[in-house]
Amino acid sequence: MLNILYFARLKETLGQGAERIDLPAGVTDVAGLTAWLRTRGGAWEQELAATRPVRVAVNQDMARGDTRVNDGDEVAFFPPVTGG
Amino acid sequence: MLNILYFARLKETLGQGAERIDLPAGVTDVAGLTAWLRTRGGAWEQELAATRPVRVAVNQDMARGDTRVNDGDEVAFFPPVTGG
Amino acid sequence: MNEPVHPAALAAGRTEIRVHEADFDVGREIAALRAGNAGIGAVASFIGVCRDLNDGDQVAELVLEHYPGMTEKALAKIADEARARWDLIDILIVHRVGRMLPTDQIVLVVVTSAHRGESFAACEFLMDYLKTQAPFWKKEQTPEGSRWVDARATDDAAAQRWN
Amino acid sequence: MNEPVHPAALAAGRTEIRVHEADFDVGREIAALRAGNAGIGAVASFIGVCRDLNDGDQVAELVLEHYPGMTEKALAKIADEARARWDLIDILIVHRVGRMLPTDQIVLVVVTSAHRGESFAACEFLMDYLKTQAPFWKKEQTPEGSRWVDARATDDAAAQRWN
Repeated sequence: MLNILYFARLKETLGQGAERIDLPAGVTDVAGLTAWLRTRGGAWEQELAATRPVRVAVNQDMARGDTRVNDGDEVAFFPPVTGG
Repeated sequence: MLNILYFARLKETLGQGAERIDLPAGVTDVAGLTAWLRTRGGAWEQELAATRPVRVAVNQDMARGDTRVNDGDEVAFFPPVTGG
Repeated sequence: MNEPVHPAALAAGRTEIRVHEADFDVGREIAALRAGNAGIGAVASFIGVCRDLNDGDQVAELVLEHYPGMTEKALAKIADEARARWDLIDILIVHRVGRMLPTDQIVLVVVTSAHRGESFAACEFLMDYLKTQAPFWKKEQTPEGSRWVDARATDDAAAQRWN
Repeated sequence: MNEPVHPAALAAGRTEIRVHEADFDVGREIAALRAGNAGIGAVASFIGVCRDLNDGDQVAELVLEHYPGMTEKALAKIADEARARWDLIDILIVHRVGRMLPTDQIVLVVVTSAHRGESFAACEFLMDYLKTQAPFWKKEQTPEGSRWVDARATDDAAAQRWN
Protein backbone atom coordinates (compact mmCIF):
# COMPACT_ATOMS: atom_id res chain seq x y z
CA MET A 1 0.00 0.00 0.00
CA LEU A 2 0.95 3.62 -0.57
CA ASN A 3 -0.44 6.42 1.55
CA ILE A 4 -0.82 9.37 -0.83
CA LEU A 5 -1.47 12.89 0.44
CA TYR A 6 -2.44 16.08 -1.42
CA PHE A 7 -2.08 19.59 -0.02
CA ALA A 8 -3.21 23.14 -0.71
CA ARG A 9 -4.36 23.85 -4.28
CA LEU A 10 -3.85 20.20 -5.28
CA LYS A 11 -6.14 18.97 -2.52
CA GLU A 12 -8.89 21.21 -3.90
CA THR A 13 -8.44 20.53 -7.61
CA LEU A 14 -8.10 16.77 -7.10
CA GLY A 15 -11.00 16.75 -4.69
CA GLN A 16 -9.27 14.78 -1.96
CA GLY A 17 -6.60 15.17 0.70
CA ALA A 18 -5.53 11.53 1.00
CA GLU A 19 -5.97 8.12 -0.54
CA ARG A 20 -4.52 4.65 -0.09
CA ILE A 21 -3.63 2.66 -3.17
CA ASP A 22 -1.74 -0.52 -3.93
CA LEU A 23 1.72 0.17 -5.29
CA PRO A 24 1.00 0.12 -9.05
CA ALA A 25 2.83 -2.54 -11.03
CA GLY A 26 6.03 -1.19 -12.55
CA VAL A 27 6.16 1.93 -10.36
CA THR A 28 9.54 2.24 -8.61
CA ASP A 29 10.10 5.98 -8.23
CA VAL A 30 8.37 9.35 -7.90
CA ALA A 31 8.39 10.01 -11.66
CA GLY A 32 6.75 6.62 -12.25
CA LEU A 33 4.07 7.19 -9.63
CA THR A 34 3.31 10.65 -10.99
CA ALA A 35 3.00 9.26 -14.53
CA TRP A 36 0.69 6.53 -13.26
CA LEU A 37 -1.57 9.06 -11.50
CA ARG A 38 -1.72 11.16 -14.70
CA THR A 39 -3.24 8.19 -16.53
CA ARG A 40 -6.39 8.81 -14.49
CA GLY A 41 -7.00 11.72 -16.89
CA GLY A 42 -8.97 14.94 -16.21
CA ALA A 43 -7.73 16.96 -13.26
CA TRP A 44 -5.03 14.35 -12.62
CA GLU A 45 -3.57 14.71 -16.07
CA GLN A 46 -3.76 18.49 -15.89
CA GLU A 47 -2.56 19.16 -12.33
CA LEU A 48 0.27 16.63 -12.38
CA ALA A 49 1.51 17.56 -15.89
CA ALA A 50 5.28 17.77 -16.15
CA THR A 51 4.97 21.49 -16.88
CA ARG A 52 3.24 22.19 -13.54
CA PRO A 53 5.39 23.11 -10.53
CA VAL A 54 4.35 20.12 -8.40
CA ARG A 55 6.54 19.17 -5.43
CA VAL A 56 6.70 15.66 -3.99
CA ALA A 57 7.79 14.37 -0.58
CA VAL A 58 8.43 10.70 0.20
CA ASN A 59 8.12 9.77 3.87
CA GLN A 60 8.14 13.49 4.70
CA ASP A 61 11.41 14.29 2.94
CA MET A 62 11.53 16.42 -0.19
CA ALA A 63 11.92 14.08 -3.17
CA ARG A 64 12.93 14.22 -6.82
CA GLY A 65 11.74 12.28 -9.84
CA ASP A 66 14.26 9.52 -9.25
CA THR A 67 13.53 9.14 -5.52
CA ARG A 68 12.53 5.49 -4.86
CA VAL A 69 8.95 4.67 -3.90
CA ASN A 70 8.38 1.45 -1.95
CA ASP A 71 5.39 -0.37 -0.55
CA GLY A 72 4.30 1.27 2.71
CA ASP A 73 5.63 4.71 1.82
CA GLU A 74 3.84 7.99 2.46
CA VAL A 75 3.99 10.09 -0.71
CA ALA A 76 2.75 13.70 -0.69
CA PHE A 77 2.03 15.95 -3.68
CA PHE A 78 1.80 19.74 -3.25
CA PRO A 79 2.49 23.11 -4.89
CA PRO A 80 5.70 25.04 -4.14
CA VAL A 81 5.57 26.11 -0.50
CA THR A 82 4.60 29.64 0.55
CA GLY A 83 4.95 29.77 4.33
CA GLY A 84 6.78 32.28 6.50
CA MET B 1 37.61 79.61 22.20
CA LEU B 2 37.60 75.89 21.51
CA ASN B 3 35.68 73.44 23.65
CA ILE B 4 37.83 70.29 23.75
CA LEU B 5 36.46 66.98 25.06
CA TYR B 6 38.23 63.69 25.87
CA PHE B 7 36.50 60.33 26.24
CA ALA B 8 37.17 56.83 27.53
CA ARG B 9 40.85 55.88 27.87
CA LEU B 10 41.97 59.35 26.72
CA LYS B 11 39.99 61.04 29.46
CA GLU B 12 41.84 58.91 32.02
CA THR B 13 45.35 59.14 30.61
CA LEU B 14 45.10 62.90 30.00
CA GLY B 15 43.50 63.40 33.41
CA GLN B 16 40.58 65.50 32.18
CA GLY B 17 37.30 65.17 30.29
CA ALA B 18 37.05 68.72 28.96
CA GLU B 19 38.95 71.96 28.66
CA ARG B 20 38.42 75.35 27.02
CA ILE B 21 41.34 76.94 25.19
CA ASP B 22 41.84 79.87 22.85
CA LEU B 23 42.23 78.76 19.25
CA PRO B 24 46.05 78.50 19.04
CA ALA B 25 47.72 80.77 16.49
CA GLY B 26 48.26 78.99 13.19
CA VAL B 27 45.85 76.12 13.92
CA THR B 28 43.28 75.72 11.13
CA ASP B 29 42.46 72.01 11.07
CA VAL B 30 42.30 68.82 13.17
CA ALA B 31 45.86 67.77 12.31
CA GLY B 32 47.14 71.22 13.37
CA LEU B 33 45.24 71.14 16.67
CA THR B 34 46.45 67.61 17.44
CA ALA B 35 50.06 68.65 16.73
CA TRP B 36 49.65 71.69 18.97
CA LEU B 37 48.31 69.54 21.85
CA ARG B 38 51.26 67.14 21.43
CA THR B 39 53.66 70.01 22.12
CA ARG B 40 52.43 69.88 25.73
CA GLY B 41 54.66 66.79 26.04
CA GLY B 42 54.25 63.83 28.45
CA ALA B 43 50.91 62.03 28.18
CA TRP B 44 49.83 64.47 25.47
CA GLU B 45 52.76 63.66 23.25
CA GLN B 46 52.31 59.93 23.88
CA GLU B 47 48.52 59.54 23.65
CA LEU B 48 48.07 61.81 20.64
CA ALA B 49 51.05 60.40 18.71
CA ALA B 50 50.35 59.87 15.01
CA THR B 51 50.82 56.13 15.54
CA ARG B 52 47.96 55.93 18.09
CA PRO B 53 44.46 55.14 16.84
CA VAL B 54 42.91 58.41 18.04
CA ARG B 55 39.57 59.50 16.57
CA VAL B 56 38.44 63.12 16.40
CA ALA B 57 34.99 64.67 16.05
CA VAL B 58 34.37 68.32 15.23
CA ASN B 59 30.98 69.67 16.31
CA GLN B 60 29.87 66.07 16.90
CA ASP B 61 30.66 64.82 13.41
CA MET B 62 33.48 62.37 12.75
CA ALA B 63 36.45 64.36 11.40
CA ARG B 64 39.70 63.74 9.54
CA GLY B 65 43.08 65.44 9.75
CA ASP B 66 42.10 68.05 7.17
CA THR B 67 38.72 68.88 8.77
CA ARG B 68 38.65 72.64 9.51
CA VAL B 69 38.70 73.84 13.10
CA ASN B 70 37.23 77.29 13.79
CA ASP B 71 36.79 79.48 16.83
CA GLY B 72 33.78 78.29 18.84
CA ASP B 73 34.01 74.66 17.70
CA GLU B 74 33.57 71.61 19.92
CA VAL B 75 36.43 69.19 19.23
CA ALA B 76 36.42 65.71 20.80
CA PHE B 77 39.30 63.22 21.01
CA PHE B 78 38.63 59.55 21.73
CA PRO B 79 39.74 55.96 21.01
CA PRO B 80 38.03 53.86 18.31
CA VAL B 81 34.46 53.21 19.45
CA THR B 82 33.41 49.91 21.02
CA GLY B 83 29.66 50.15 21.63
CA GLY B 84 26.88 47.77 20.69
CA MET C 1 35.27 35.45 15.56
CA ASN C 2 38.78 34.35 16.52
CA GLU C 3 37.70 33.83 20.08
CA PRO C 4 36.80 30.28 21.24
CA VAL C 5 33.11 29.76 21.81
CA HIS C 6 32.17 29.58 25.48
CA PRO C 7 31.80 25.84 26.30
CA ALA C 8 29.14 26.38 28.96
CA ALA C 9 27.09 28.38 26.46
CA LEU C 10 27.32 25.64 23.87
CA ALA C 11 26.27 23.06 26.44
CA ALA C 12 23.21 25.14 27.34
CA GLY C 13 22.15 25.83 23.76
CA ARG C 14 18.99 24.24 22.40
CA THR C 15 16.86 23.95 19.29
CA GLU C 16 13.14 24.43 19.74
CA ILE C 17 10.58 24.09 16.96
CA ARG C 18 6.86 24.61 17.38
CA VAL C 19 3.96 24.68 14.92
CA HIS C 20 0.58 25.70 16.30
CA GLU C 21 -2.47 27.91 15.84
CA ALA C 22 -1.93 30.03 18.94
CA ASP C 23 -0.16 33.37 18.76
CA PHE C 24 3.28 33.81 20.37
CA ASP C 25 4.77 36.45 22.67
CA VAL C 26 8.10 37.59 21.20
CA GLY C 27 9.45 39.09 24.42
CA ARG C 28 8.60 35.98 26.42
CA GLU C 29 10.07 33.64 23.80
CA ILE C 30 13.37 35.52 23.66
CA ALA C 31 13.60 35.76 27.45
CA ALA C 32 12.97 32.01 27.83
CA LEU C 33 15.60 31.18 25.21
CA ARG C 34 18.25 33.39 26.82
CA ALA C 35 17.42 32.54 30.43
CA GLY C 36 20.56 32.11 32.51
CA ASN C 37 22.99 31.78 29.62
CA ALA C 38 25.73 34.37 30.09
CA GLY C 39 27.63 33.11 27.04
CA ILE C 40 25.11 34.69 24.68
CA GLY C 41 26.27 38.01 23.22
CA ALA C 42 23.94 38.28 20.24
CA VAL C 43 20.23 37.62 19.67
CA ALA C 44 18.96 37.99 16.10
CA SER C 45 15.27 37.55 15.47
CA PHE C 46 12.72 37.82 12.73
CA ILE C 47 8.93 38.08 12.82
CA GLY C 48 6.90 37.50 9.68
CA VAL C 49 3.62 39.41 9.80
CA CYS C 50 0.35 39.21 7.84
CA ARG C 51 0.04 42.31 5.64
CA ASP C 52 -3.21 43.86 4.44
CA LEU C 53 -1.88 44.08 0.89
CA ASN C 54 -0.29 41.48 -1.39
CA ASP C 55 0.41 41.69 -5.12
CA GLY C 56 -1.65 44.87 -5.20
CA ASP C 57 -4.80 43.43 -3.64
CA GLN C 58 -6.31 43.99 -0.21
CA VAL C 59 -6.02 40.92 1.99
CA ALA C 60 -8.84 40.43 4.50
CA GLU C 61 -7.49 37.22 5.98
CA LEU C 62 -4.98 34.48 5.48
CA VAL C 63 -5.33 30.74 6.10
CA LEU C 64 -2.11 28.78 6.59
CA GLU C 65 -2.23 25.08 5.77
CA HIS C 66 0.67 22.75 6.52
CA TYR C 67 1.73 19.10 6.33
CA PRO C 68 1.67 17.87 9.93
CA GLY C 69 4.68 15.70 10.68
CA MET C 70 6.72 16.78 7.72
CA THR C 71 6.62 20.41 8.84
CA GLU C 72 8.44 19.74 12.10
CA LYS C 73 10.84 17.37 10.35
CA ALA C 74 11.67 19.92 7.63
CA LEU C 75 12.22 22.70 10.17
CA ALA C 76 14.47 20.47 12.30
CA LYS C 77 16.53 19.68 9.21
CA ILE C 78 16.89 23.38 8.36
CA ALA C 79 17.96 24.10 11.96
CA ASP C 80 20.56 21.31 11.81
CA GLU C 81 21.88 22.75 8.58
CA ALA C 82 22.25 26.19 10.22
CA ARG C 83 24.17 24.66 13.15
CA ALA C 84 26.49 22.91 10.70
CA ARG C 85 27.28 26.24 9.04
CA TRP C 86 27.69 28.58 12.02
CA ASP C 87 28.64 28.48 15.71
CA LEU C 88 25.24 29.02 17.25
CA ILE C 89 23.90 28.70 20.76
CA ASP C 90 20.08 28.55 20.46
CA ILE C 91 17.60 28.27 17.62
CA LEU C 92 13.88 28.87 18.04
CA ILE C 93 11.36 28.52 15.23
CA VAL C 94 7.66 29.11 15.90
CA HIS C 95 5.29 28.95 12.93
CA ARG C 96 1.57 29.49 13.22
CA VAL C 97 -1.06 27.69 11.13
CA GLY C 98 -4.77 28.33 10.65
CA ARG C 99 -6.55 31.65 10.15
CA MET C 100 -4.74 34.98 10.49
CA LEU C 101 -5.69 38.63 10.01
CA PRO C 102 -3.57 41.59 8.87
CA THR C 103 -1.03 42.62 11.58
CA ASP C 104 -1.14 39.07 13.05
CA GLN C 105 2.24 37.42 13.61
CA ILE C 106 2.87 34.36 11.40
CA VAL C 107 6.39 33.17 12.12
CA LEU C 108 9.18 33.82 14.62
CA VAL C 109 12.82 32.81 14.21
CA VAL C 110 15.33 33.59 16.97
CA VAL C 111 19.01 32.69 16.89
CA THR C 112 21.53 33.32 19.67
CA SER C 113 25.31 33.20 19.45
CA ALA C 114 28.42 34.62 21.09
CA HIS C 115 29.00 37.19 18.33
CA ARG C 116 26.54 38.94 16.05
CA GLY C 117 27.71 37.81 12.61
CA GLU C 118 26.66 34.20 13.21
CA SER C 119 23.20 34.93 14.57
CA PHE C 120 22.38 37.43 11.80
CA ALA C 121 23.48 35.05 9.05
CA ALA C 122 21.74 32.01 10.55
CA CYS C 123 18.48 33.88 11.18
CA GLU C 124 18.27 35.04 7.55
CA PHE C 125 19.32 31.59 6.29
CA LEU C 126 16.60 29.92 8.38
CA MET C 127 13.93 32.26 6.99
CA ASP C 128 15.12 31.82 3.39
CA TYR C 129 15.09 28.04 3.73
CA LEU C 130 11.81 27.96 5.61
CA LYS C 131 10.24 29.99 2.78
CA THR C 132 11.27 27.42 0.16
CA GLN C 133 11.63 24.10 2.03
CA ALA C 134 9.01 23.90 4.77
CA PRO C 135 5.53 22.62 3.78
CA PHE C 136 3.31 25.61 4.53
CA TRP C 137 0.82 27.12 2.08
CA LYS C 138 -0.96 30.46 2.33
CA LYS C 139 -4.46 31.09 1.04
CA GLU C 140 -5.59 34.72 0.95
CA GLN C 141 -9.09 36.13 1.15
CA THR C 142 -9.31 39.22 -1.10
CA PRO C 143 -12.25 41.25 -2.49
CA GLU C 144 -12.05 39.01 -5.60
CA GLY C 145 -12.39 35.85 -3.53
CA SER C 146 -9.90 33.42 -2.05
CA ARG C 147 -6.65 32.47 -3.79
CA TRP C 148 -3.61 30.36 -3.06
CA VAL C 149 -0.49 32.49 -2.82
CA ASP C 150 2.03 31.71 -5.56
CA ALA C 151 5.63 30.94 -4.67
CA ARG C 152 7.91 33.88 -5.42
CA ALA C 153 10.95 33.69 -7.67
CA THR C 154 12.63 36.13 -5.24
CA ASP C 155 12.29 33.54 -2.46
CA ASP C 156 14.00 30.87 -4.56
CA ALA C 157 16.75 33.36 -5.39
CA ALA C 158 17.16 34.23 -1.70
CA ALA C 159 17.50 30.56 -0.74
CA GLN C 160 20.00 29.90 -3.52
CA ARG C 161 22.38 32.53 -2.17
CA TRP C 162 23.37 30.01 0.52
CA ASN C 163 24.39 27.22 -1.87
CA MET D 1 10.43 43.34 -4.31
CA ASN D 2 8.68 44.34 -7.55
CA GLU D 3 5.59 45.28 -5.64
CA PRO D 4 4.99 48.97 -4.83
CA VAL D 5 5.49 49.79 -1.16
CA HIS D 6 2.21 50.42 0.65
CA PRO D 7 1.80 54.24 0.82
CA ALA D 8 -0.06 54.17 4.13
CA ALA D 9 2.72 52.08 5.65
CA LEU D 10 5.38 54.52 4.53
CA ALA D 11 3.41 57.43 5.93
CA ALA D 12 3.19 55.70 9.31
CA GLY D 13 6.86 54.71 9.46
CA ARG D 14 9.11 56.40 11.97
CA THR D 15 12.69 56.52 13.23
CA GLU D 16 13.16 56.39 16.97
CA ILE D 17 16.53 56.65 18.71
CA ARG D 18 17.03 56.50 22.46
CA VAL D 19 20.13 56.42 24.65
CA HIS D 20 19.57 55.83 28.35
CA GLU D 21 20.61 53.84 31.42
CA ALA D 22 17.30 52.03 31.88
CA ASP D 23 16.74 48.56 30.49
CA PHE D 24 14.29 48.01 27.62
CA ASP D 25 11.47 45.52 27.05
CA VAL D 26 11.92 43.98 23.61
CA GLY D 27 8.35 42.71 23.26
CA ARG D 28 6.91 46.07 24.23
CA GLU D 29 9.26 47.99 21.92
CA ILE D 30 8.39 45.85 18.91
CA ALA D 31 4.67 46.00 19.65
CA ALA D 32 4.77 49.80 19.93
CA LEU D 33 6.69 50.13 16.68
CA ARG D 34 4.28 47.87 14.76
CA ALA D 35 1.08 49.19 16.34
CA GLY D 36 -1.71 49.56 13.81
CA ASN D 37 0.50 49.39 10.71
CA ALA D 38 -0.87 46.63 8.48
CA GLY D 39 1.68 47.40 5.76
CA ILE D 40 4.48 45.78 7.78
CA GLY D 41 5.31 42.24 6.66
CA ALA D 42 8.75 41.85 8.20
CA VAL D 43 10.31 42.74 11.55
CA ALA D 44 14.04 42.09 11.94
CA SER D 45 15.62 42.78 15.29
CA PHE D 46 18.90 42.42 17.10
CA ILE D 47 19.75 42.49 20.79
CA GLY D 48 23.35 42.89 21.91
CA VAL D 49 23.91 41.29 25.30
CA CYS D 50 26.64 41.55 27.95
CA ARG D 51 28.60 38.27 28.05
CA ASP D 52 30.45 36.88 31.03
CA LEU D 53 33.51 36.17 28.89
CA ASN D 54 35.52 38.38 26.52
CA ASP D 55 38.91 37.70 24.94
CA GLY D 56 39.25 34.72 27.25
CA ASP D 57 38.67 36.57 30.53
CA GLN D 58 35.71 36.49 32.88
CA VAL D 59 33.78 39.75 32.82
CA ALA D 60 32.12 40.73 36.09
CA GLU D 61 30.61 43.96 34.83
CA LEU D 62 30.69 46.42 31.99
CA VAL D 63 30.50 50.22 32.06
CA LEU D 64 29.36 51.95 28.89
CA GLU D 65 30.50 55.54 28.41
CA HIS D 66 29.23 57.70 25.55
CA TYR D 67 29.46 61.21 24.09
CA PRO D 68 26.10 62.80 24.89
CA GLY D 69 24.77 64.80 21.97
CA MET D 70 27.03 63.25 19.37
CA THR D 71 25.66 59.78 20.13
CA GLU D 72 22.11 60.64 19.11
CA LYS D 73 23.39 62.60 16.11
CA ALA D 74 25.59 59.72 14.91
CA LEU D 75 22.76 57.18 15.31
CA ALA D 76 20.32 59.43 13.43
CA LYS D 77 22.84 59.72 10.60
CA ILE D 78 23.25 55.93 10.45
CA ALA D 79 19.45 55.51 10.38
CA ASP D 80 19.15 58.04 7.54
CA GLU D 81 21.82 56.15 5.63
CA ALA D 82 19.85 52.90 6.04
CA ARG D 83 16.67 54.57 4.76
CA ALA D 84 18.56 55.85 1.74
CA ARG D 85 19.69 52.30 0.93
CA TRP D 86 16.52 50.27 1.52
CA ASP D 87 12.73 50.68 1.48
CA LEU D 88 12.07 50.59 5.20
CA ILE D 89 9.05 51.39 7.31
CA ASP D 90 10.34 51.82 10.90
CA ILE D 91 13.73 52.00 12.56
CA LEU D 92 14.23 51.75 16.32
CA ILE D 93 17.62 52.02 18.01
CA VAL D 94 17.87 51.82 21.81
CA HIS D 95 21.34 51.86 23.34
CA ARG D 96 21.98 51.65 27.05
CA VAL D 97 24.81 53.43 28.87
CA GLY D 98 26.18 53.05 32.40
CA ARG D 99 26.82 49.85 34.33
CA MET D 100 25.74 46.45 33.05
CA LEU D 101 26.15 42.85 34.24
CA PRO D 102 26.45 39.62 32.23
CA THR D 103 23.10 38.68 30.59
CA ASP D 104 22.01 42.37 30.64
CA GLN D 105 20.76 43.78 27.36
CA ILE D 106 22.97 46.53 25.88
CA VAL D 107 21.49 47.50 22.54
CA LEU D 108 18.32 46.89 20.54
CA VAL D 109 17.86 47.54 16.83
CA VAL D 110 14.50 46.84 15.18
CA VAL D 111 13.71 47.43 11.51
CA THR D 112 10.33 46.90 9.83
CA SER D 113 9.60 46.68 6.12
CA ALA D 114 7.09 45.20 3.70
CA HIS D 115 9.39 42.30 2.72
CA ARG D 116 12.07 40.54 4.73
CA GLY D 117 15.18 41.19 2.62
CA GLU D 118 15.17 44.90 3.39
CA SER D 119 14.67 44.61 7.15
CA PHE D 120 17.35 41.91 7.52
CA ALA D 121 19.92 43.88 5.53
CA ALA D 122 19.17 47.19 7.24
CA CYS D 123 19.25 45.67 10.74
CA GLU D 124 22.70 44.17 10.17
CA PHE D 125 23.92 47.36 8.48
CA LEU D 126 22.75 49.46 11.44
CA MET D 127 24.58 47.22 13.91
CA ASP D 128 27.77 47.18 11.83
CA TYR D 129 27.77 50.97 11.53
CA LEU D 130 26.81 51.51 15.14
CA LYS D 131 29.77 49.33 16.19
CA THR D 132 32.24 51.50 14.27
CA GLN D 133 30.65 54.97 14.01
CA ALA D 134 28.68 55.68 17.20
CA PRO D 135 30.64 57.12 20.15
CA PHE D 136 30.24 54.43 22.80
CA TRP D 137 33.10 52.87 24.76
CA LYS D 138 33.04 49.74 26.90
CA LYS D 139 35.11 49.26 30.03
CA GLU D 140 35.19 45.76 31.48
CA GLN D 141 35.76 44.68 35.06
CA THR D 142 37.73 41.39 35.03
CA PRO D 143 39.66 39.46 37.74
CA GLU D 144 42.78 41.35 36.56
CA GLY D 145 41.13 44.75 37.08
CA SER D 146 39.29 47.07 34.75
CA ARG D 147 40.21 47.57 31.10
CA TRP D 148 38.92 49.49 28.12
CA VAL D 149 37.71 47.14 25.40
CA ASP D 150 39.77 47.40 22.21
CA ALA D 151 38.07 47.95 18.88
CA ARG D 152 37.94 44.78 16.79
CA ALA D 153 39.33 44.45 13.30
CA THR D 154 36.36 42.17 12.55
CA ASP D 155 33.98 45.07 13.29
CA ASP D 156 35.80 47.34 10.84
CA ALA D 157 35.68 44.56 8.24
CA ALA D 158 31.95 44.07 8.87
CA ALA D 159 31.25 47.78 8.38
CA GLN D 160 33.34 47.94 5.21
CA ARG D 161 31.20 45.27 3.54
CA TRP D 162 28.56 47.96 2.98
CA ASN D 163 30.82 50.40 1.10
